[in-house]
Amino acid sequence: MSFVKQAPVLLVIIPLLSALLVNILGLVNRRYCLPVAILGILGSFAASVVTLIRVIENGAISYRLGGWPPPFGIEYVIDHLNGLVLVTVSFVSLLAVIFSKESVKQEVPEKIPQFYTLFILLVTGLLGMTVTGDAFNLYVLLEISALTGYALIAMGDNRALVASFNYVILGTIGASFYLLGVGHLYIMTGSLNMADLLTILPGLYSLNAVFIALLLILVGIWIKMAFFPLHGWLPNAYTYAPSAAGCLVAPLVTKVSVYIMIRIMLSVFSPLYVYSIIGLSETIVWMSVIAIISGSILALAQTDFKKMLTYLIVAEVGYMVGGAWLASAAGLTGAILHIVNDALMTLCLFLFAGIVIYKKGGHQLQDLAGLYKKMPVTMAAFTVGALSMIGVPPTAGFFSKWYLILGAIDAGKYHFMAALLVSSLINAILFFKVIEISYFEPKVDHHGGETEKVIIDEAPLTMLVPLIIVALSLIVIGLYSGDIITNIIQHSVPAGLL
Amino acid sequence: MDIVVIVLTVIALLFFFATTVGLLRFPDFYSRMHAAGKGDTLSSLVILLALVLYNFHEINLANLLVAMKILLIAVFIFMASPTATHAIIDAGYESGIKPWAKNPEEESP
Amino acid sequence: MQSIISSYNYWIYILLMMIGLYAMLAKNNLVKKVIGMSIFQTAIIVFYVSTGAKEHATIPIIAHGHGAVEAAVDVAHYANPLPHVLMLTAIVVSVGTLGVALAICLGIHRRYNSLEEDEIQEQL
Amino acid sequence: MIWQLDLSILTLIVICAFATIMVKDLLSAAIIFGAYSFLMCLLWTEMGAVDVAFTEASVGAGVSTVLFFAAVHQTTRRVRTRKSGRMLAKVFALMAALLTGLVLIIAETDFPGFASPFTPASLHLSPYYITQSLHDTNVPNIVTSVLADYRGFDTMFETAVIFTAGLAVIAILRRYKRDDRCDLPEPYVISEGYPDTIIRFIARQLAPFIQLFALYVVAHGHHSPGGGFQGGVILGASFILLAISYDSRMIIGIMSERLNILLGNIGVLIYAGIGFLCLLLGANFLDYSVLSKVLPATDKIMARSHGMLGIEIGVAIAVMAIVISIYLNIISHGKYDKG
Repeated sequence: MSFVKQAPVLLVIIPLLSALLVNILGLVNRRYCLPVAILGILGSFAASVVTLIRVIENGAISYRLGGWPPPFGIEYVIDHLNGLVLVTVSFVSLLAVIFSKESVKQEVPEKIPQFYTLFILLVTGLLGMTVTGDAFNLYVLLEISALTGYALIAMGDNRALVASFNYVILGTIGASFYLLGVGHLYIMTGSLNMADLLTILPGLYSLNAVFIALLLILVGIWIKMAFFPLHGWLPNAYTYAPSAAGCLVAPLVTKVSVYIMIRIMLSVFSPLYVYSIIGLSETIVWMSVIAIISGSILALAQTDFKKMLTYLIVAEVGYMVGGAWLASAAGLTGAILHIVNDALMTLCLFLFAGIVIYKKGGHQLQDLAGLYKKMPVTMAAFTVGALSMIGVPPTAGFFSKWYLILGAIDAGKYHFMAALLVSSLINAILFFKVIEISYFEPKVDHHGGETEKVIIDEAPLTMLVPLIIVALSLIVIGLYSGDIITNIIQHSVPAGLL
Repeated sequence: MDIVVIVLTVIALLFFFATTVGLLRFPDFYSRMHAAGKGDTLSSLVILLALVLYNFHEINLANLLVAMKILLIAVFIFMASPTATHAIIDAGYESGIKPWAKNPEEESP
Repeated sequence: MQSIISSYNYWIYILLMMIGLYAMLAKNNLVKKVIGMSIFQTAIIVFYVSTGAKEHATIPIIAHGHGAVEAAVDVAHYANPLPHVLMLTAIVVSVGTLGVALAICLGIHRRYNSLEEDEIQEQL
Repeated sequence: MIWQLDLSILTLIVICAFATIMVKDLLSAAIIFGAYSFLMCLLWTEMGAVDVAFTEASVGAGVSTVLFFAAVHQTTRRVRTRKSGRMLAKVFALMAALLTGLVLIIAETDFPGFASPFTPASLHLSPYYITQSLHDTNVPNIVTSVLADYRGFDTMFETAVIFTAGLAVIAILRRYKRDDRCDLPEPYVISEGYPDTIIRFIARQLAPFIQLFALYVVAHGHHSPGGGFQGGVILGASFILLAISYDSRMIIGIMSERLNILLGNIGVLIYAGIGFLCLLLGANFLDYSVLSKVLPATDKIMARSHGMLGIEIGVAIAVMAIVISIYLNIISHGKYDKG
């Protein structure tokens, strides 16, 4: 067995096995849980890095599960696009699992083994969804990540159960629509393999059933990624989830859904079909404009810091969906780059929120008051995240927004460009408000009222280090985004686009 | 042979019909369960017997095995179905449903 | 008549789907929503299994005499096994979702002592 | 395929679905839902999908109904008769349902006719499975061979889904110590059983037979409908039967919570482990043919057959443990009184 050759499957199997191991060891002693979890995700991270390097060197990899040839067996396909997403997913989950140590002890002390098992299973599900080349296999993994997501969110505080129930209902509708769409493709073509579908479908492009299959799949995935009119479940679910779970769920689930949308658009249907034949582009870009604007405005209206972040996610999803449907190479590049960047930015902000909750026990905006003096390092990292969210040049967020705007100009969709700019402006207002509260406002007597002199009071190292790493990586990715685009993303943008 | 099968099936269907009528028309919970429990068990047994015979238009080992399996099902139904009826009636009794006595009671299964 | 038969299964699955969707969105009671969810999922299973049915075909288990060597297998003689496999998975997934949904219902009932959505909303 | 039967069953199914949604009593709704599942099961047998029907009978009609009962038992039966609110939600839901229906009807007009042997679905992939299954894997039940071998990877995650669901239920419901917010008794501490000799006797007599049947279903899945899932669910159901007729404490005596979790883990671990073993032996993940290197006296084809049996056993163990665990968690939330 060679690690490199088997890496595509190992990156899913290692976390699965370690999830089982965590659960068994948890029966013996719950101290073993965290190290095994970290090891598992580390192994998966290593495997995905190895895979990405192999893809960059040799082009796309196909892995046959069970040794059966593709349309009959299940196939894993790794190309530049999902190689990048894989590395992002495993990197983010690695940081999130390290971060979770203290926060889990504080928030769900009794259920540590269950928490970590579900946590790693969620990572497994997300990685599996990303790596697979089979439409039905994707559904099974979608359900794994959904079920773990429901449970992780339901482990949160009081209102989490209701939020989680709504998520179950809507999530099931989403997954079922996806399954139904795949069923429509199956009845029309007889195949489930994405590459196979890509070759069969062109002959059927004129049929309504194929169009409706695409529509069903899109609606299903949009529910999962909380695209604007379908976002109802997200804010509450993510706000009331345990913060360690939020750090994993919030950055990844929506991004992986966006990835799946792009994958379905490019690798099951063709760019020709989605951009030219069906003529949905215009409508969807308008929808994403509405998503961006309303997400930003709703975020502005919140007094709860974490809820504000969740509405920002809704707006960011609008960026990516819109970018993917601009029908221009730059827009698609921006959308793909934004998957990576947004995962890291969201992680950064949610890690910060997690630290605030750990220290202060609340996630209202007032809880942030006076934090600059107490936690300078934390706040510095938060500032980087916020700047990236606004889109200030050296940080990663700037570059993906730049490409999205370029794409909007290329495609002549100026309303999308306007939406991006307005949203950046609102983000700027929003984050300066937050920074103002945490920098200038004196510690109001919400919490005991003592006005003790400022002591540096940082979070524990296991929480701080991931935050610093993610903040640094935002800057590093910003600096190297040119390389990422030419070496990786360029190859995943289909040649026919402008 | 076929005639026997048909006759048995018809008998079973008659019993099923009677059961259904009983379930719908009897006045209270207990007598309804009475009809359901007895009629259901008997008609299932008869129809299974019909299946066993139908299976035997050609006698060989495989058919014999199938017949054995069907008979086993019959045995289990014979054990399980009355017990289930008993359990339901008992539960009804415990939750205080009064038997029917000329003036109709409100029943809740 | 022929046209009815050839699409009846599909019409019914659509109808079931609509019933399930309506129940999930409109019902006030949480357990009713969960039942709607189950109906919704079974509707999809009906759809898939219908794609696998074939006229004059039997169950997808190849007739095998004990020890005898079979002749070539006639494809038209067996129903399409692939949708069956997919739907086995879907059934198992749906029972998993059902378990989790009911568990959340119980948790909600424990905390708010109600299963009615509006009553819970009032308490929030 | 008997179309008369098809039509009548489908009509009954729709009636059941309506009734389930409309009825005011949750327990009745659960019972009608059970009937709905059984009709589904008939429908699938009629369409030739025996494995699906078997699974639906054990999972849908059996376990789901029991879970509904347990949940309703722990909460409340009555659906409150509504005040005239929620009009907006209703109208919205109706619109959504009608829209979905309309879209799907449009798609339906393009479908190839029902039960035609010449649909793309029946011509593209399935002929390969039908003709090659016996030759490739020596398993006559094509559904088993596709499930456990050609698409074995799906099935592994399917087991993982069940495992996840079990864990999720534990994570949501399990309480380890007394919580002041709730005045219900701790889970797994259950009031007195239900003293009825007849039921107990019959249940005790039937349970071993049910378990024997379950093992048969697991072991014979290569040749007849059935396999790991169905067998596992039936095994679990036999324990649930005992739990209902005696009380849950007895089952916890046999299957403690730790053992249950452990078994669930081991089941999935057997599956993933067999796959991993294939990796270690130098083949791709879940490529059972390579197992012939370690199994005595098997060629590559028989190795596939044995590999499938191995994973079916793993699935059965996992499913059994998880079904019991979900049931116990749901039922043990309040006072346990009667079946």
